[in-house]
Amino acid sequence: MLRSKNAADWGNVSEMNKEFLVYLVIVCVKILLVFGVVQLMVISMIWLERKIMAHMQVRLGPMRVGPHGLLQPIADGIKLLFKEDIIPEKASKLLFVLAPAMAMVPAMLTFAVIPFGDAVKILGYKVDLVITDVNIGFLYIFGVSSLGIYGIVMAGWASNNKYSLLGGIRSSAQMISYELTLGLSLIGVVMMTESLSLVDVVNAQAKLWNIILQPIGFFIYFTSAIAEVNRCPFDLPEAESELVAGYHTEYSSMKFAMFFMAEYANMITVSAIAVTFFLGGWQGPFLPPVVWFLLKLSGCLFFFIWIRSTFPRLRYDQLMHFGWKFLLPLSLFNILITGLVIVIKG
Amino acid sequence: MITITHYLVLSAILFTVGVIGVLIRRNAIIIFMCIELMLNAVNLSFVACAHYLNSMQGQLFVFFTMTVAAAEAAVGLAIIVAVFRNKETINIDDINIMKW
Amino acid sequence: MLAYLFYIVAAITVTTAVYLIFEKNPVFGALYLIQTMVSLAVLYILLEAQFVAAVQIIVYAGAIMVLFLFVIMLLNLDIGEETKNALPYQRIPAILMGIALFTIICIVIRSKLLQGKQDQYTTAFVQGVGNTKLIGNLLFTEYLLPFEITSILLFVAAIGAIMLAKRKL
Amino acid sequence: MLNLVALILLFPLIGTVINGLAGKRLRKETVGYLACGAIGLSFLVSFMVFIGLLQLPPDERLFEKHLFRWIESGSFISAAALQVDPLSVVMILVITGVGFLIHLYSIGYMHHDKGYHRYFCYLNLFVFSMLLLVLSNNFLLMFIGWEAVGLCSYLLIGFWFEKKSASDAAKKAFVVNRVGDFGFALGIMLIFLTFHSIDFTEVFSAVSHGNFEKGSFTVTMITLLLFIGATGKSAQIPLYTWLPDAMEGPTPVSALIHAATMVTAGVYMIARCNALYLLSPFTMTVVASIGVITALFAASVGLVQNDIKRVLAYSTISQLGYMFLACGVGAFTAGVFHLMTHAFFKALLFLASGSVIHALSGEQDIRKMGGLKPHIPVTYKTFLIGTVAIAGIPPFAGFFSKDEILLEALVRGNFIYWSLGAFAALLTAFYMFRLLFMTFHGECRVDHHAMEHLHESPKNMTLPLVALAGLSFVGGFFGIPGANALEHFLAPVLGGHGHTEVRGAVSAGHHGAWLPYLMMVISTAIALVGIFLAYQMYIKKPGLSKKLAERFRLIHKLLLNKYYVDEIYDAIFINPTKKISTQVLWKVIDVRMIDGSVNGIAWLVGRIGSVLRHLQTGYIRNYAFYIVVGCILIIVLAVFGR
Repeated sequence: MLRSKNAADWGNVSEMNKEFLVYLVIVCVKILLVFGVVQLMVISMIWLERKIMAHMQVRLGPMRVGPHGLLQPIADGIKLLFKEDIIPEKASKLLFVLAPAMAMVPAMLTFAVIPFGDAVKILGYKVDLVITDVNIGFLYIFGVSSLGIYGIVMAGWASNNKYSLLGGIRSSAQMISYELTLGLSLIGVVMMTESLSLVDVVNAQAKLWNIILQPIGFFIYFTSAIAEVNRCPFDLPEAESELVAGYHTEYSSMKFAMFFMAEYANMITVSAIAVTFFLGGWQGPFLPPVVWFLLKLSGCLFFFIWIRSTFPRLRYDQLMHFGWKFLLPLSLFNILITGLVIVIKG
Repeated sequence: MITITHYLVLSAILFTVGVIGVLIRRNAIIIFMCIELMLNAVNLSFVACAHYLNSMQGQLFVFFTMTVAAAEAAVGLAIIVAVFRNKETINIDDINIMKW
Repeated sequence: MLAYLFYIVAAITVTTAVYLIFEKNPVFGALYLIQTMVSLAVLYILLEAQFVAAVQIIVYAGAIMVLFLFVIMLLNLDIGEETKNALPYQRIPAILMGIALFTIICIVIRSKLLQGKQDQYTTAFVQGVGNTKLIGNLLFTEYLLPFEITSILLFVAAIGAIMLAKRKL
Repeated sequence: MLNLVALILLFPLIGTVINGLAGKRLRKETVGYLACGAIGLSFLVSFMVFIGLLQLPPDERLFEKHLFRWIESGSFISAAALQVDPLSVVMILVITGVGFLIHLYSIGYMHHDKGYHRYFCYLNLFVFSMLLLVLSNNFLLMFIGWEAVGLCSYLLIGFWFEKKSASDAAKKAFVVNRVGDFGFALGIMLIFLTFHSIDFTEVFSAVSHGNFEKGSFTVTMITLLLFIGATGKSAQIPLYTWLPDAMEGPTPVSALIHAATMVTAGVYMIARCNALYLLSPFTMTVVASIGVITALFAASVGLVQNDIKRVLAYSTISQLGYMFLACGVGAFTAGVFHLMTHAFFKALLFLASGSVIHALSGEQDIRKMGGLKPHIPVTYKTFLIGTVAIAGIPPFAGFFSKDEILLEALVRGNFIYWSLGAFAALLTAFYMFRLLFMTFHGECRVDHHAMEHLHESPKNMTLPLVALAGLSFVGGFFGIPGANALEHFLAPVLGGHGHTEVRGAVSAGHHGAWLPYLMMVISTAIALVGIFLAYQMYIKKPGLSKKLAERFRLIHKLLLNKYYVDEIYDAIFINPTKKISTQVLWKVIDVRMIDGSVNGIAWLVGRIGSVLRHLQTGYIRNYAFYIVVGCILIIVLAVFGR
């Protein structure tokens, strides 16, 4: 499974030499680094979104805490942390507690295979700027993201609240539907790259970004991604006006905060995948690769916020029709065209 | 050292648990899940045999089994929904009109 | 170390499977089954079947089980109240039969009945080419016909599911 | 061109299928012309096949077309294959040619019938079956055609099934034919047992290689069994009784089936099997005797019948008797020759009588006819030609063929055959002219009601009459003594047993060359005597016949009641069978034993089921439990059971 280090070798304790220890340390550092950066981005995203939306709607947004409300997320966090943690009496306690974690973990796990920079040399060791390069990274992403749904479904059911349950059911149907198009939209890229490894995908885009070759794929991916992370205009599972916030109605305090963070983390995840598959990953001139990666990521995130503040929410049946009757055929068409072109080009 | 026997016995245990589940449970969905468990047990033995025999066919067969399982889940759950709609229950002991 | 991993994962698998059949609440049952499947995926990775493991997660844990949960929630069967037990006397014989079945299977496993032929796909060879690539190659050449037939099967199943579940077409 | 032979079969089949399936929705004209066209095309193809056959040297005139493998079971192999040789070509030409004319005639004759499409469907099917019969290259396929013509005959005799007499006649024909077919089927089985093949070529070549001594028991049995089949189909004693009754069918059917084609199947079959028959002198004697007795017997019955069609029916039986006489003495060519000429003039006579019946709005009793000559001139003229032909006046067709048969009977057989045959010829001439005179001459006895509608038939009915009259006139020249074209043509099949050799023997032998010419004169004289007698009795002194009838009341009554054969059959076969069936087979064996055992088993199954059904609880888990138990048992068997 692992390219740099064979999994089968783990069993042999006597071979656990210095090199392996170094490898372990490097991986741990990378994990901590990525985790920290993502958390930081989540916090800044909360502030940024409020600010950007406010300016788009010609208002100022948070201004009180810190300069231009810069410390607002921290204030929010402290507030949530100190709020009373309510667990409804008839709720299924274990699942109620487990659900936010279940929502958070898959979002973070996906980052394990996303390359955020070229290989660099640190202290004589060659370090890939990816936590681990799995040769089935593509499948890994989908395996993990398909588990992300359980957090929401469990939260919706465990709350023992009909609005929550409706939100959970809606989200399960919605996410199953859109996961299909999400996966199919990336198939075109995989067919062109002829590899399931994300590092290979990024390397293949050194000359030309895939968004040029796969515009339909990118469109489908981005649309499905918005639905997959339950963002506006596809935020039916948590529609405040009809479901009283959907699956997290009963949540408060830190658990609510975790759902909140999970949503933003998911947003960053899908943006990172979009950057990796369509926007050339860390590839770019002049600036260091990591910076390029972050820049593209920010651009994608801005796009998310932009869409949220401009589009109205869809009706549920419209959402389903759009997914099954428009996006799915379109993605199949895209695969067909890609395959034809590949065959013709030989 | 883990041999093929370990995997096969594990598979047998899972399969047997699935069988017992089918025999003693009354909730149609749980019975259905027990059937899925049995399929998974068989898959495990396929993959184990494939691994220890250096063959690829076991893995391919798992692929087909999964397809069948997916089809079965879709149709089976649709049937359960239809039954529930008619009888207001999915307790299979209440669904016993097919008899003398 | 791998042996320990196997034992731990196997224990989890069996435990969750047993929980599944004794769990009153179908939602918890489904969650136990998901755990069983994820553990099985780990076992597949131990058996060098990465692609199967990934598909196991994506298809079983990610799609089929979500469908189960979806139906459970749709029918709102959260309280696993089983009103009528028409066959109370079958419980003990069933468990005995299960044990008998297990014994028989173990005897078969130990017996000479199970004989296999070694094939060419050794671990080293598979890792050289890539597990996914090999499966893909076989699936689209040697096993193309069954593969296409499964696609028809899925198609038919989709139609059947819609026919059954829709009130009015 | 010979390859086209399958088409001959195909066209009538297509006609049958279309008319049978869609005839109800088609227009009447379409149905009629479709059926006619099918047979017409068939005739054209037959003619092409004939030409193709002529182009081959005489010794190689045998063509087999393999269609498909039909039955294979152990050593028994039967292919669906067709055979074209001079004999079958003559047959298909007669069948399709006469058949076409009769189809054409039927368009007019059946025009007002509501079962129009059904009629043409059956008619096409009949032609198909008959062609299959004569074209097949093995006994089994021939038997299929044999049975199929029987079926068509049943369907067509009972065409007006609302009439009880018609449906009874149909049943009678069917049952009587079954008796004959039974013998035929047994004959085929015996052939297979003896020769291990049912192909004509193989069987006959086995015979010609001399593997069987002359007069061997097996061959005698085979030929006798086959002959039983022939008596059934060709209406010979003792199985002739169905044919007079078959006149209940529409008249064109009588013309086609009961005069021109189907009834000749027996003659064809014996001619086809000549190699076998020649091996068994005993059978030959039987055939000749039955033939001549039938000829005389039927002719005598024909003397006093009053139904126009019945007279013709008995004359048919009588003429068939001549053919069998010819076959029986070994003059197969003469038999086939008479078959052909008979087809022409008998079809003509039937159609003409149909025209008469048509003109009189369905009247068939000749006592209610008379003096029709000026009203329906075409019919009269053609009927006259037919009558002259059958009576044996030169140069009409019947003269040559009948004369030939009588000559052969004398030369190859003995004086008794000849004298009986000659006497039958006398009777033939008499009753045919009696029919003619009573129908067309003398005073008019038609009731005025029918008289008002009296009219000549439409063109499409008279046209076939004229055509057949022409054929009846010229048909005899195919086999004219001296330049006998037909005989040369048939020689490869009917071989050295044909006529030529006899002629040679005659001219060289003790009888002298003058014999044939003397015989011609005698034949003509006999016919003329018959005609003269008829003229005396029915034109000059109309009361004479009544007086004669009263003088010989017993004989007259005997003849009028057809020698009470039907009544005798009733008493000997039918009534006992009915009694046994009712008293024993039905009330004891069927009701008590068969029904009883069936009901008993059903009761037993019901009882067992009512106990076992408690196993079916309706609980899925219960079933699953049984399945698991079964699985365990199977695995235990697989592991420990070896």
